[in-house]
Amino acid sequence: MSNKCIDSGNNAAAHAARLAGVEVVAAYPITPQTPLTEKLSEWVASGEMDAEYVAVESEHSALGVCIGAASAGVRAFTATSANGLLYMSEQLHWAAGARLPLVMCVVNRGVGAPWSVWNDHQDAMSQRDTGWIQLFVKDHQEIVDVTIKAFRLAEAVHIPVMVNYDGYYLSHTYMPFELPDAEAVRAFLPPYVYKHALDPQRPENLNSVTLPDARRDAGGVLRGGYMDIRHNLQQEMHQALAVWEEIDADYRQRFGRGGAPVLEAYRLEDAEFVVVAMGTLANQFRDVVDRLRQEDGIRVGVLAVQVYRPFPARQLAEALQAARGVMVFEKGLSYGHQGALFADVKSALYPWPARPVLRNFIVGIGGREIPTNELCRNLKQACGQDELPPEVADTPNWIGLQL
Amino acid sequence: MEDTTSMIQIRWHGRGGQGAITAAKVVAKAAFASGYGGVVMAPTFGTERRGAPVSTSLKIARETIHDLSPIREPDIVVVLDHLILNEVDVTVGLKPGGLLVINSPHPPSRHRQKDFRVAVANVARIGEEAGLRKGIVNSGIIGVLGRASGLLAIDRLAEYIAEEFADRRPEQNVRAARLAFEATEICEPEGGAHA
Amino acid sequence: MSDTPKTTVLSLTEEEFVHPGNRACSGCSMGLLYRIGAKALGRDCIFVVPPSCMTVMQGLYPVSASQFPIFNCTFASTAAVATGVRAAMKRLGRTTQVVAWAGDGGTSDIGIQALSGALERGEDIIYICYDNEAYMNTGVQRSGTTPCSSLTTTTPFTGKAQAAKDVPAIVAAHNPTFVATCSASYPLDFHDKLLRAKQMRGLKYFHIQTPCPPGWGCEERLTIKIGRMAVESGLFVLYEIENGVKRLSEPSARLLKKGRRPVRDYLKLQVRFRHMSDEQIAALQAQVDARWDDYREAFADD
Amino acid sequence: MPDSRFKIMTSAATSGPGDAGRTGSWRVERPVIDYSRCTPARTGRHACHLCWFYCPDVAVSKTIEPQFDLDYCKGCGICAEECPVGAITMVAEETFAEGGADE
Repeated sequence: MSNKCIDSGNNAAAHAARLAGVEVVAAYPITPQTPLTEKLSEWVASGEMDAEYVAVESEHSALGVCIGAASAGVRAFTATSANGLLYMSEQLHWAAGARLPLVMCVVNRGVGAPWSVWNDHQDAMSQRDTGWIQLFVKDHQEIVDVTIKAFRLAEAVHIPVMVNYDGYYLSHTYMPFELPDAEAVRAFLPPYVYKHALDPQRPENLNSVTLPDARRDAGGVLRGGYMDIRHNLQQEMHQALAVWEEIDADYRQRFGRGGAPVLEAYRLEDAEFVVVAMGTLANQFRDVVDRLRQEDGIRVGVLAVQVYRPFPARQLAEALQAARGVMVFEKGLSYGHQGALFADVKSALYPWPARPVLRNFIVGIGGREIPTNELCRNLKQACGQDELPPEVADTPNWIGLQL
Repeated sequence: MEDTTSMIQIRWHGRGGQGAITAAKVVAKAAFASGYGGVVMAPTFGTERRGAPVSTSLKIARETIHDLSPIREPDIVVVLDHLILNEVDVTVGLKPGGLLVINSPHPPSRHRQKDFRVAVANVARIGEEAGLRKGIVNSGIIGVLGRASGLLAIDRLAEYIAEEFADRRPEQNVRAARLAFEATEICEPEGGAHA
Repeated sequence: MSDTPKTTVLSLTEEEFVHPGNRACSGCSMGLLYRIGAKALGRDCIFVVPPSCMTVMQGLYPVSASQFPIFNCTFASTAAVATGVRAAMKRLGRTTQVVAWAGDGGTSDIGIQALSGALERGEDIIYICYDNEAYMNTGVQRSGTTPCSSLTTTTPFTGKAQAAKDVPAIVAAHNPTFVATCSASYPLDFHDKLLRAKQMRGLKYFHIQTPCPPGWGCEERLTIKIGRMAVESGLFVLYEIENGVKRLSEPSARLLKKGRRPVRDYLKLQVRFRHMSDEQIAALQAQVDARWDDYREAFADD
Repeated sequence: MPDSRFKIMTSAATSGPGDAGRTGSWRVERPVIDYSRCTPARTGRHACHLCWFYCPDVAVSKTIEPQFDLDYCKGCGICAEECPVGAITMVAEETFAEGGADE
């Protein structure tokens, strides 16, 4: 039995965590994440969810509790936003280095200072090198499906997974979505296992000081040093993409949804120009693309990046080989350089023969409204500018500045 | 029922704590149950404070809605408290011929608009008559919206009011909506009714 | 006070949980503390350890010098990670004891927020702070518990100007199940307090003075003696607080009746206090005397 | 459930002695025990065993004639200091022909 409902994105995420059989939840309030973990605490208190809810004193501790629980062999979950994510930063690296199969929802929000509670992607962008798998979703149905699949991915590859969704645009917005049946989710998601679970019967000393060089263990077997361990993380991050596709295929077979887990193309078949974007912005561009095709006859499509780390460079380059122009629209940047996604797209295309014209647009920083009309106007203009000087083409355009 | 291909955009104005979000949610659920596949209800993005004017947007369409940006050109504006009219320009962006729904103790003529249809009922008084605590207006205003827009059947709306208020006087809330539905008075634009 | 029979050196188990050949400094009293504490804790426990001398002592990958499962965590998150491990044990239906083992910097400075949170929630863990009175693992920098006048690499020449934080009092203000101060020089007192703590629910906090030969500038062979002098002089007081009632532990309680050793005896064996003037030492002695005057009133019935 | 295609390398250390090698090589002075003065050895009964008790390095046995594990004894001298009858003396390593423990 499945269940259709209309609810907020935060509640959709809460349902996903509950359906995934999370047993330990630890969280600290931060807008716009708060209603998600409030809902979980409510279910734990009412007995609808059989789990431990730990109301911690900081985000650093929230992930700390999850790290402890996951290391001891129990499925754990937390969620945060913006400065909360940054306060966890050290723990993010730790969880990835310890190869803990954690899942966390990040409800994306601009980072202070100045304070902003509104949406952009700077929080997640700034944590892209922590060794977490970073997924971006576009609507409530994806929040549910991707979060459930994320647990299976994290546990299969022993790499923590961050499910990103746009603050307010999704977190506080009510939309229809379908909840999968609890039994079916249980069949899809095997019981939690951490390979090195803390156990007095089989004592191991986890994350101890590791030397630059390989060294023999108590039994005489040569074990890798720090660099070897980190190299393995890098390799297996890349291998995780194929596993993610397998998991998505299995989910699709069971629940009938999915099919584009890494990159999602919209009207790309004959597209001369392609917009690359993440999160709800990619969905908004469907309307833009429809309009430009209908009103101006411009053959344009959208490529939504669903997996930001590991970066699907090869798949992206293949998808963009036929394009004449690629416009990357994003809600975050590497200050002093350009859009982080743009730089990634550019580097993904470099080794390939066909190199489309590339443009970068920065939108919606700190919740600045992104009118569809403005997107249409800028995209249309960009589609007619093949011959810009390189330094101009390579400079990000900020859309919607008011001063 | 109105044009089924385009999107209907409803902006709700109330005060923090007054229940505009809940009312919009009820209408969203009723619309979804009535076959609208695209329903997006988004409260004002930001830091809400009790008593301060807030707005909520509700988009309804036959197909999935991809544009989640706030409503700029609503078809319908719903005002839960007529005093907000003094503080906020609630009709900003309202399409010509659009509908303005107001909870007001005054006769509709007091709220007559040049370009918009105005639907009025004294929802606050009706709510008390229906057995609700003073100041509960969000169930009643749904009745006014239902009557004036013809968007959704009152029975369907009543069903979702009963569900939403299951643990908060469901019968009285449904009664308030039905009474307000009946009491709704409509004032056509000064410039005459648009198509 | 306690029904548990007192453990003696003869009755203490011979089973060891720490391997020889570990990286503790020669004469490290923390090594001794860990070794004897482990005997009280027994095999069914999990350690959570932030960066500290303990990290190094417990072994460098891939060798562990300990026979316990250990989670090495980030510096600030000891009590939070222990909370998570404990929550997991509860979910798994196991009674495994969760033991946080942190240094004074990891407890009194960077870790105090997480500790305070765990205390407020009443987490069912044992938290052990071994206090060697400075950041010894990074080379003797001042910490919140470094005593006044003590030389460290960040309080050179004249020593620390401020008094040490009273961490057990901060902990006690949270009203946890059990607070105990111990000394590495009285391992059986620690051992038996641990045995009792194991029977209690809630957070059990241990604050243990742990003499450190390189950090304190004392002879390795004197480590145990110096810790004993700290107690015998009344400078470091051994006590316990159970259900809000504070009692002096036996090594300190006996000082109520018999004379205390001058603090000078303790200070003069350590390079870190060598610069102290007679006036400073006299002032410290006066402070200790005043404290014990209070104790004589407070614990008159003990 | 971990995917068998993944190695999942972490720093997960297993238990064993001598993480720091044969730490006996750290020693400058070696404990030497005079069994004619040692209480358990002299009386043939378990008695003080403070040398075993206070050793931070698990390098003294709890036996009637206490034995030192010179492979690992770091030579701190706590045992000599704590012996209630002064049966243990710390003797400079260079006086031993064979030298200390080898590394």
